[in-house]
Amino acid sequence: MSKVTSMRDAVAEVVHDGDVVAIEGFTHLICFAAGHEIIRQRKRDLTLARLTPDLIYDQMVAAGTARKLVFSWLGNPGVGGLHAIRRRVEDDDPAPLELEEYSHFGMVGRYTAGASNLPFFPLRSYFETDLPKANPLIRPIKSPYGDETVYAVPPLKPDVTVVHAQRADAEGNTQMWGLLGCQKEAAFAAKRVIVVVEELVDEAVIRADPNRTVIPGLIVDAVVVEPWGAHPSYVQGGYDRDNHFYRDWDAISREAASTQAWLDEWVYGVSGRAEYIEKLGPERLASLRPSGAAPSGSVDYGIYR
Amino acid sequence: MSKVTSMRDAVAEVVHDGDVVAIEGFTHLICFAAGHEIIRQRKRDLTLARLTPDLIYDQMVAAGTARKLVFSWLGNPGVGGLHAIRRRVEDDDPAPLELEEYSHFGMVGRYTAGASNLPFFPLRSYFETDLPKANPLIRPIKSPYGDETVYAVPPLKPDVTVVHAQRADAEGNTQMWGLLGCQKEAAFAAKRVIVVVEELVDEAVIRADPNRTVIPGLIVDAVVVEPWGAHPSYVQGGYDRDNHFYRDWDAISREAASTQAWLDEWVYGVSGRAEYIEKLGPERLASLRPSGAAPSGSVDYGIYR
Amino acid sequence: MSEPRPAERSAPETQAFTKSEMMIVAAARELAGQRVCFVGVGLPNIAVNLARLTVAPSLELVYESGAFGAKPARLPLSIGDPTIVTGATAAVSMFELFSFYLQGGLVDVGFLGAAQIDRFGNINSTVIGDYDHPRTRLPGSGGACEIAINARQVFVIMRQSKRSFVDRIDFRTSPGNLGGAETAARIRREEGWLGRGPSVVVTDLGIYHFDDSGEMRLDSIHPGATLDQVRETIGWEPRVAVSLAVTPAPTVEELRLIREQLDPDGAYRK
Amino acid sequence: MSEPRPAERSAPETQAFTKSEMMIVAAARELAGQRVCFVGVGLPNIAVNLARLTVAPSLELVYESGAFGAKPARLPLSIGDPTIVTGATAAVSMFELFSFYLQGGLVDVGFLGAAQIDRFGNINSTVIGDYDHPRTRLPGSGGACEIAINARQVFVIMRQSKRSFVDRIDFRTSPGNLGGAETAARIRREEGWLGRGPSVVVTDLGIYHFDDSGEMRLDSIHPGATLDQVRETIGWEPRVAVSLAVTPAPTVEELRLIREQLDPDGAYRK
Repeated sequence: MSKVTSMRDAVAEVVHDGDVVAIEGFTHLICFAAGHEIIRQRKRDLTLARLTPDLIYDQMVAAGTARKLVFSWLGNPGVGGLHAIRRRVEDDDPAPLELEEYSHFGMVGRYTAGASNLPFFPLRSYFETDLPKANPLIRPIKSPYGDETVYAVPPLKPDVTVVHAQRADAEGNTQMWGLLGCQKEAAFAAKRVIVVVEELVDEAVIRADPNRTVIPGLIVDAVVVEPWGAHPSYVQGGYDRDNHFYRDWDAISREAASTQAWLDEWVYGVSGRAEYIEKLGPERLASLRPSGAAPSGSVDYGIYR
Repeated sequence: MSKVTSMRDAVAEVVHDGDVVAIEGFTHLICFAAGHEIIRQRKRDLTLARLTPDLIYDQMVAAGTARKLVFSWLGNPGVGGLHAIRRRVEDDDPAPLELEEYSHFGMVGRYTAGASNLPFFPLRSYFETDLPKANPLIRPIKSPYGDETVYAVPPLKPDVTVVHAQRADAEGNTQMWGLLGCQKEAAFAAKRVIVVVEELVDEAVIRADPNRTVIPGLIVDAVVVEPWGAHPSYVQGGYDRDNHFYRDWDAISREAASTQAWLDEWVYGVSGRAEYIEKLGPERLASLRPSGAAPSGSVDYGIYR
Repeated sequence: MSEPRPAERSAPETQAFTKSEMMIVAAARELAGQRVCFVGVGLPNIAVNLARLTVAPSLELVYESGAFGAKPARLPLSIGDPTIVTGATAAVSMFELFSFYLQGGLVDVGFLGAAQIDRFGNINSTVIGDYDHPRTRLPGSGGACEIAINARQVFVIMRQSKRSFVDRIDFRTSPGNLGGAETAARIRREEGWLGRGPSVVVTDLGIYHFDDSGEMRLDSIHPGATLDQVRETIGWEPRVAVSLAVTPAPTVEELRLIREQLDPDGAYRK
Repeated sequence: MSEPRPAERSAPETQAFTKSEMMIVAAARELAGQRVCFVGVGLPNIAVNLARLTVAPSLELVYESGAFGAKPARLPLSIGDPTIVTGATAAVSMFELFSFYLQGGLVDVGFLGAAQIDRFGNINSTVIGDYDHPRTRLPGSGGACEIAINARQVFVIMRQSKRSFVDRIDFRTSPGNLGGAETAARIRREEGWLGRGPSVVVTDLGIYHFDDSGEMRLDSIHPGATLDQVRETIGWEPRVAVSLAVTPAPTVEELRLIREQLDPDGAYRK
């Protein structure tokens, strides 16, 4: 059964006001297209979960979609801070933003516990730090073997996880390569999953390489085909990270007014990703293409009758 | 630095009497070649860990290498019991064999805890069963969130893990496809790792598809090139499971004498895997080849300069 | 209630069939409407594959060995076999399979065999006799323990005998309805199990479901089987449905699939 | 101990260089002989890549984003970038990277930057001011908390200033030598940490190691820097090695690699 739909319909049907939403992807495969559609549909009171809120959550926070962030690293990697988020955290401008903070491994553990239906996930972190004081959900747990105590984090089960990937079939069987982040765990942990892909492929393409499958269609609610849907994030083998935009955002987002102007032009002012990409222009896109191919090579699974 | 060596040298240097040894692989990629070399070198007092002891541990137990099994399923899949092991367990014939028993997920959790340096691994199993009574190392653990209690298993850190795979480079960077079992976890959990491969490949082959790498050379001590080293187990894309042998073993192993005769002929009586394969004969080998190729296809990682 | 007469049991056009074939067919039919099934070694393997070819074409097969959405081109002897990977939707590590698929609650039916079962569907696949000095050492849990706890429901397929359908199992490997439905429901709730426990037991003589008390009840008897045979091969007085049905005999197509496609060597159907 | 004179500090044949270049070069050299290094965002990223091209050709780079054995063809702005995957030995999930590589004890050096550090190498990268009402909200831990605990040793690279080298950090994100070496050693042992804690801090003015008391000690001062500058940019009276060395100036080759290959846009070396 095909689950292919438009980004507009997917977001309208799958994302609800007040949801816990995770648009995951560690620098790679961050679905800006879904974030922008959530902004356009003026979703409200979302709790946004991500290891690295990155520009997409800065934009979603600036647009007023969120009341809370669950995260582990709040920055523009290699550039600086996230100014829209900082305005809300440091100055309550225009409203306070609730923060629930972990470390990277803590967030990974939370998704893993969520995906595994475990009541907690244990890890060797947080010892002798102020993090358990800042977040009382980080709790010590004693090993049943010997005296050792480690820390636990609670499961995170988003209402919606959005995953961007290189390809999926119409049922949502999804393959990705390059940095895998914790998309698998975040998807299995979620109640509902939207998969957004660069390319829709035949089921036979997926079944030709079952070890490459990261997310089974079984847990997918909607499949959206949205080429360049990760820009300014990137897609291994597809297009490069648009570092210029990451740097530009630092200036754009320093003032509320310029931030809103950018949202007006690039989010509210376009009907969807296709128009956004057209607006970026062919030269910008061309500059982001890899300089050559790096093929994985093929392996043989063999036919066994 | 090349770690390529012979099976004889790898086993002589890496496996010591009294070690905890895990030759992993869930039906797939079971390294019979390493097990046979351990028998030939008359290693003693081993604790053999595996989810499914399978024929290889039945043979190693029959040959007197082991004093203990750590396992979760003790059988010849689809055929019946493991008779050499049962003789020792049911009749202490010729000597008792210590058992430490979990479920599959418990064993997977044990390797995962070992690989992750965690003092325990939590799971939702064992409730209302007799397993925690049979094995007091399976212990309840209370969640620090709410009242829930789940069960814990302790880490398993083998002295040696042996992994069979389709290919590796000379440093031990190892790729496999098909059923992955828990080889990764068992290898990361181990103090020492032997990788046995069907094919030694150039580093460039590995680096062309980094997502296919299951075990990094970093944790590998020896690389052995041993085509057909998994027979009668199988290698996805390489050769089929020799189900005839699995059925034959049921008769061979029913008596101690016929078991020893088989060991004399097929293990002690050959110098190594090459001679074993020669003895099997080209017809047998040909009958195990896949009936055709099922290529995975290639994906593009892209060049980014 | 009268014994169903042999003449009523099988349509005249059906071929002769073995008890094992009837059992496999009956088990496969029970999977109609199910979505995701965890496949155990042995009889479950052939029953589930028959279901996929008949009543449940969209059934997704999960093998504990790590294959999801398998479309085996032949019936594998073991649940780990290259044919379950080639052409599958996904091949994953056992960590992922047990953590995310099974414990994560995605498996609708866990399909188990067993050495011993009691009236409440509690299962022993570990030992006959004392654990430390067993008369017979059986394979042990494998995944059966966590399947029984985490699969949404459990199907059991096994041949009846006084040694296997027993008043008291020697070792509880997989929990069923414990001492009865009420206790079991309370404990499942308190301990946060996802599974509702066993829902069907298919044997070589009939089909059992579980009544409100959590006890096995014979709802359908296979053609050729008698209630006497049923009673002679159960270690307790079995409950029998007031309106006991007769299992429809295997169809020509079901038998053809088993004999020609799934089990040409006759390993399962004898 | 006398101030090293500027004339002694750099060989006459070396080119002019910036303080950042000296810092990057000094940090890279400290990696000589190391095997596996966990690469953080920013300055660690360039220092580690320089080390790979100079003193530590067999250094394996681990990026928390999931790349192992990366051979980036360019210096990535972010620690997640397609160039760290193409041609890497392995690309794995973050679960695997943090569980098996880092927590499993395979990382020799965790390389961190920071907003604040105290004399014992405890690090703050979370907030300036009160946690609930921060004056400046910083990025937070990312992986820094678990890196400090699980990497065998920790290298820190950061510019000196009174705001960053402080008597008391506002928030402890990553534990260093806590209140001193003795306590830290006891706690690490009791709590089963794999890490031995911080071993080197490289700044724009010099190189610090940790003495027996667990406190930072200036062991080498960069050419052009003075002890006065060092004291003016530290919030405590810094310990200085009796035989204070002068850091050898960057070589022509080191500068060429930074300027032409690693940082052609000058993002790090200004």
